Amino acid sequence: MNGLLAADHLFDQGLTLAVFIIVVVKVVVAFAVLMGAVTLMIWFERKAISDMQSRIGPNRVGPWGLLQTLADGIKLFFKEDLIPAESDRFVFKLAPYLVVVPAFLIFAVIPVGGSVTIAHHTFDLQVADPPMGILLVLACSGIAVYGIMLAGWASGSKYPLMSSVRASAQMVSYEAALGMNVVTVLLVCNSLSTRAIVDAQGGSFFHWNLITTGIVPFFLFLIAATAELNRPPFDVVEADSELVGGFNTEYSSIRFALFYLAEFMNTITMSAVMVTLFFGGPAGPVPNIPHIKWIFPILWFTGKVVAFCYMYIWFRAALPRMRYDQLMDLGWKKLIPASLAWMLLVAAALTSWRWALIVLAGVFIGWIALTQAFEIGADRELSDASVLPSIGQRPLPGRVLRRMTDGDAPLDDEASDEEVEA
Amino acid sequence: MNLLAAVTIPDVAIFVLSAALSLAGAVGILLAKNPVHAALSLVMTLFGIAVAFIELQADFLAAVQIIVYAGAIVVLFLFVIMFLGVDKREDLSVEPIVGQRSTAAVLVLGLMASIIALGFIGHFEVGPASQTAELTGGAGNVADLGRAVFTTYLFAFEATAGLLVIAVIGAVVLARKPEAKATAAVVEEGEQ
Amino acid sequence: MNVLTMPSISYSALAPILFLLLGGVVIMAIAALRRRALSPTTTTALTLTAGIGSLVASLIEWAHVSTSDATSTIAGALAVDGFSVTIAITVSCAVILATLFAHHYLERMSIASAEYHVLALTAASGAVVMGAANDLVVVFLGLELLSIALYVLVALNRKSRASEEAALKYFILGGFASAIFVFGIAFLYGATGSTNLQNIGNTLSASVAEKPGILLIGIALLLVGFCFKIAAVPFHLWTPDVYQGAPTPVTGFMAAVAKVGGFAAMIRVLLAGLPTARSSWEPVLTAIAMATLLGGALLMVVQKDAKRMLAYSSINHAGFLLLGIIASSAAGLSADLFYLFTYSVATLGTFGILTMVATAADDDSALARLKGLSTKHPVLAGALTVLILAQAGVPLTTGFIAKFGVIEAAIGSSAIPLSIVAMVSAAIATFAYLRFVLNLYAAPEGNLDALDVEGSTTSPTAVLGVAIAVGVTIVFGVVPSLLLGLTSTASTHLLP
Amino acid sequence: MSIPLSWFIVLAVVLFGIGAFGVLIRRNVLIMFMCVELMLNAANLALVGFSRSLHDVGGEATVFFVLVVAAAEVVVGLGIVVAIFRRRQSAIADDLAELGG
Amino acid sequence: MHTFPYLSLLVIVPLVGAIAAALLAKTAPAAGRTIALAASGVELALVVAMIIQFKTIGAFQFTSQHAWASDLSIQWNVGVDGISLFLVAMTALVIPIVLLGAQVAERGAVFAAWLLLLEAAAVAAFVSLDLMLFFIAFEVTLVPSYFLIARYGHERRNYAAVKFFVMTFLGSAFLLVGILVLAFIHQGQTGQLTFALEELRHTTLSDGTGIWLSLAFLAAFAVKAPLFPFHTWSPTTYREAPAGGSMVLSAVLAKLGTYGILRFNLTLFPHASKTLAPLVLTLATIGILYGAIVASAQKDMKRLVAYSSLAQVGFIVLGTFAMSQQSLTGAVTMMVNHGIITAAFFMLIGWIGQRRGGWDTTMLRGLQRPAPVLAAVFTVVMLASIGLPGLNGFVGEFLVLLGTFATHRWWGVVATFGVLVAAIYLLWNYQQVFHGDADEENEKTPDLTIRERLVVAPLIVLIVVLGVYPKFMLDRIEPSVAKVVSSVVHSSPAPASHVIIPSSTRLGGDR
Repeated sequence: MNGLLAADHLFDQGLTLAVFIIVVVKVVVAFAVLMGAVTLMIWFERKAISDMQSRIGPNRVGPWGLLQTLADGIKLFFKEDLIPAESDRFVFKLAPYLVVVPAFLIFAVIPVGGSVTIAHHTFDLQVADPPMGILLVLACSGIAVYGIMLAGWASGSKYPLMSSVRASAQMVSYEAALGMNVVTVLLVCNSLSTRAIVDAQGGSFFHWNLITTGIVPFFLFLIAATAELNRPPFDVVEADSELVGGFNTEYSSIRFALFYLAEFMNTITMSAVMVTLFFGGPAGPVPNIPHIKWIFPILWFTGKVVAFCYMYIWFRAALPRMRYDQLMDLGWKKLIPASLAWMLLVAAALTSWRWALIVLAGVFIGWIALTQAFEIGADRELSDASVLPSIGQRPLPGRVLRRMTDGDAPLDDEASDEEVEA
Repeated sequence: MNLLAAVTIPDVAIFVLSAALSLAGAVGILLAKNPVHAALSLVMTLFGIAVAFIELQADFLAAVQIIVYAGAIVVLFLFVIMFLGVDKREDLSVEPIVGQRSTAAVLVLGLMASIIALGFIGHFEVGPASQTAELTGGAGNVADLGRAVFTTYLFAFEATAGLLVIAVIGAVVLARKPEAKATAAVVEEGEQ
Repeated sequence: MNVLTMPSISYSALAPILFLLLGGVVIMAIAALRRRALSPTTTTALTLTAGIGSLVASLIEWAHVSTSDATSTIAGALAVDGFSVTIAITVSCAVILATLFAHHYLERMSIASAEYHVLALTAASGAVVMGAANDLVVVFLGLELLSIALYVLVALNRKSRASEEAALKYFILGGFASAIFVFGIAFLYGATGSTNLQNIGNTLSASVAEKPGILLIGIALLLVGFCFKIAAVPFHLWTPDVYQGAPTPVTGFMAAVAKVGGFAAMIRVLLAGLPTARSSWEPVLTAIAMATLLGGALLMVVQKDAKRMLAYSSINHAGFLLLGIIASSAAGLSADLFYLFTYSVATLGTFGILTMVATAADDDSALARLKGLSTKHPVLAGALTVLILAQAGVPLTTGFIAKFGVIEAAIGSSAIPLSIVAMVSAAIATFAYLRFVLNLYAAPEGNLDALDVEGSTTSPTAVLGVAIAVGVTIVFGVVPSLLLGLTSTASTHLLP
Repeated sequence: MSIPLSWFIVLAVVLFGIGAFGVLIRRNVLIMFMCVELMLNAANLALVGFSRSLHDVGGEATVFFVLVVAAAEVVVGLGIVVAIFRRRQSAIADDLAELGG
Repeated sequence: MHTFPYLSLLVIVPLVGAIAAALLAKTAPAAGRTIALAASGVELALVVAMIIQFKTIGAFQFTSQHAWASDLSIQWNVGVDGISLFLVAMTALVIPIVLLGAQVAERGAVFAAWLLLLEAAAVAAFVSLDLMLFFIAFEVTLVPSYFLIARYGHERRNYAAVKFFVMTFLGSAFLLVGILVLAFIHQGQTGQLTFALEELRHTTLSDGTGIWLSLAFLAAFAVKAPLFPFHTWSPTTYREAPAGGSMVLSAVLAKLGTYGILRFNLTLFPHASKTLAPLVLTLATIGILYGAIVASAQKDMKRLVAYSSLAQVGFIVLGTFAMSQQSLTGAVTMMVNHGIITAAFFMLIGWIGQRRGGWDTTMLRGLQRPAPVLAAVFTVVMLASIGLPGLNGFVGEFLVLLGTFATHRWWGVVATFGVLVAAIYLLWNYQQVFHGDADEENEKTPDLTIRERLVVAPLIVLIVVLGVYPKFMLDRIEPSVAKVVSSVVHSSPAPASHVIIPSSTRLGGDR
């Protein structure tokens, strides 16, 4: 308990009224800014994609259609709230909140600027700086999956359930890669606190973790993060052409709005996390102008986040959706080994060059071996169909499945005898 | 013995929160008819325990608890439940073996009572402090923990490698489809 | 920044574990990197190499430790003494024998042999770790290495539903036991401030708490955890089902290796870590031992299934092995080590022969099936007779020396009522064993061809295995001094 | 530490007891399995509590290993469950009556 | 000393024979049987040679001592004295006779192998001077006996085998514990763990410990002998076992029990034995009377002999616990003679059974006319069993009663009634079976064949010779018995008042 508070120098003089107000204000501001940012993000995405597709996009409500999101929100708010008869009502209602809350929570540990002094209280421009900051990010992204899974399951409907299964598998798979790249960053920064991570990248562009970790982890992290977000090209969870919209098919009204909100909020927070981990957070040249000096880090931070948000929009417009099996292959066969290898390399390089060479050799051998093994595995898989049938063939819970087996073509005895002999 | 001597109100509040969360979750698992609800209750317990860890200044473990347990293990449970479609409601009103529940209750209550009683009789007297390595509070304990894992518990750490190898192989072996002949037999039985 | 000083590592002491684990990894790697599936012959050969390597490494290590004092390595995590090496030898031998018996079985059941061997080797390494573990955490990890691999091994016969069900049952109860065990570790740690057995022992002998509440809880929970693993009554309920459902060679492997590992850890924890608390665990253990001895023997008598009967027999043996622990003397320890080795060999041989005569799907192990074995395969029937009689404790087999040794030790420690119970249970059990044997010579019922599936009874490896098992059982039964010398030296390291 | 150790231990024991009770009375394999996890968590809580009151890192390190073991156990356990229930559609332990015992 | 390892060979020869017979059982059963017979013949020859070389002194002879399982302190430590010599001889005699006269039709080679194994174990038990070795041999006898009964017996053989096995095994459980406790007490006193009889004799035991240990030993031996009331297995077992099995069980195995009492209880716990003597004597006397009375009510000849054996064993135990020179000598003599007689009995009943398909007295009548030789032989055996002077049964019984009268008069008086009842029921039985008018079935009973006559001849000869000239045996038995008696007499602490050691008893040369 005390350990938590001791880390932040805001509490150096104890918990006074001023401190309390500052904390409350920080929370409220962060919340408001995030909500505002989300409406803007939604507008931005629609506008940008329209642009890329040579359309105009929203342009009626407000200047440049800026208030379109608000209008949509109000409309959704007044729509009828439907709950399917087959649903698990409690979980059905719970799920949207499980999605939104972690999205907010992550933002709490993101340093959006430097430190500010108001009324003799110096505090950081971030809601909180717990010593385990970055682990909180991982924890929240781990929790976020619950909302999606449970939403799909609780709907009591076929396609949402498939979406749930996909979501759980996907997010667990990519979380490992995500975590390992975070560890790479931690190896370089020597701290789990987000503030300390940002501070460690303070010097110049070459101190950014993007460079100090050797660029690769950033790209690995980017891919993994995109998958965690269920953003295109990894949006198999809500693939509307396959799953009619996925986990939120049965949702309407305000609950649907919450999912929608959370998705974009996650995009923003994940961008912010990437900025924090690899791009120095608020770091950047700060012109020495008194009184408004504190604003430049915020601008730097915002600019970087917007750039990432734009990149996500760009992905969406430009990249085709991956097939589910390709997605899992990418996660398990490429991302995880690569993340692990790079993590080991960085660790070894930090120790001594001898170790670096040894690990490099090891990584090389491992890479060759794994490639070979995967190739052979793929061949075998095709030859004897020795893996589970794909998800689409699964029976659904309820009536149907009592009578069904795997959904594999039942073999008659003669055929199977031949197979055994062969 | 004055139990409440040094207890501050925020500490008690956090403890009560943690206990309430974890106990509610535990009871939830016990009573849930549906495995998905049980899994959710388990998550609640995990959170409660994570809160307790924070109160005990084991922040790192609290985070790991959430990441590994809630973020991976319970998700895996849910995955399996949904994947297999085994979220059938269990009828809890019928006792499969007569007297099973009361016997189990007596056993478990006896166990709990005797453990707690023994603990209080011995005043929860613990052994000599800091034998392995001293534990500092807060952020520092990650370093302590890391050092312990790579020195005192180095062998144990290496052994976990073996454990994970087995887990992977085991999962692959078990997920593999049974021989064609066996599948056919099951289909026949299913149709009867 | 602080620099970590890595603990010193004795690789010669680690060698048996490394051989087994790396053997598994190598097999897995080769299997993954070859385009065609590995032939069972190759994997068997590799496993045998790993097993023999481990055996040789243990024997070399024996030459070191037998002449020096007990030490520990890797920051006190592993003990290097005669006891740990003897356990390593026992487990290595068990691996070799089990591999010989599994070879033909895997082939005819078309079970992926690489996976079987990898899992078996890892499980075995877990048992070796348990024997050497000098830290409760290491004991726990060794236990889990062993158990988790066994869960999968039990489920390996995908042709049989029983196999999977047995795995599930084993898993749930195993997990339950592990949880109890960890809870016990927590309390023992709380009471003594360390997970290291050496430290625990020192702490306890330095000062005796007036009201050792937490310590008692810890000991009790650890005992329950161990009793689950070694299948002591009343924590034995999983045993018959799992023994029956598991693929027969796996049952043999489990009966031998899991028992060795469980007892090794139990002995180490109780006699190295908690000797000063003997007064608190001894009465409980005595009661458990009595229940185990009688329960195992009585339930054995009513079984109609060979594997179930042998499951209860293993429970009965667990009771005898507990005698050696309760004796808490060098003689008891030596007897237990002898018992573990000879029991492993005998039970592996027994299940090996049952494997050879198993049905095509390995799903029927009724005793009645074995009627007429003497007509169809007289030599096998003879070998089985010897092995079963050894388990019964008939003189001139290892079983007699083993049982005699533990009873002698128990009486040496004045556990006379327990010894009488042990003898009575031996009498009851012997009846069941004799019935088993008689069954082999009874007039056959039905078709005897089912007793040989695809030449399983003439498989050279299995025949070699039977020869070794019977040979060891008789040779050490007639000339036990060869082995007793080793075990008594080993025991003095742990209990000087 | 301001909260007495005994509070945590009692909480751990109660959680452990509920978990054990669940394993004993529930018939759904997955829920039994969750109860085992609950027991492990109770053990972890006790370990951390002792660790803190002993000012010793051993307990927390043990928790770390218990977490790894739990993960490995879950993987294999769920593997077994999947293997079984691909053959039949029930997760109720009493439906598994192949073995006479 | 004798350098020739008679005793080791006595164990090894039948063992090798057994293995050979078992190996040949499948391929060449006839050869297996021949080899088994040859082995038993060699054994007999060895025994005869040994008897010739035996010196009439009390000490153990032909001793041989080798470390075996030294870590467990078990030694190969064997030797014979006058007490065990004739038991070994009797064993060596009975086995070839069984092989010749009571061979089973099917799987004969295996039967022979089991018999030889039994012989090896029994001989090892008789000659072992190491308690643990004795125990091992004692236990080993169970396995072949079990198989002899369970695989070759009559209708309820499994039940009988199990009952026999479990009861005797339970008894020996106490024996093992007793041996170990004794050894550890001895270790506590001398610092050396040993099971050697000569060493353990010198253990100092308190009254209570001695009695408990003595009871533990007695438990095993009483079941094996069998002594009333531990005899319940014996009628069933003797009834269900094949003829050969019954012969060996009653002639040889039962003697392990009585021998054990004499050799171990008396030697190791002389003082406790004195304390327990009234109890055991009472049991023995009840056994004599009970056996005799129940025997007279039997319609089944095998059960009749079983109960008569119970009575005989009662005499042996009576003699043993009467603890006088004569009574002990008589007991040893009786062990040998009863072995010979009962073996002959069971063999004859077996032959009758072969001829008539049963041995129930109700269906047999007037066999004397169609089978005069059989009747004659039966008469001799029966008279020997009654204890007719001039036949061997008389010598032992007389000595026992004589000795008992001297020390424990009233038990002797009661036991004498047993002799009378035995005479009545045996004669009555004989009269029922052999006299009277044979019906058509019985009329056709064939007489003994030449082969059968030859087989039974040695027994008959011995019955007569040992009855007429018992001195040869008594001379060799007495010095050894004297040793035992003297150790009992000199046992400290001072005998309690109710144990009477009469000065008239002829004691060893110590005085």
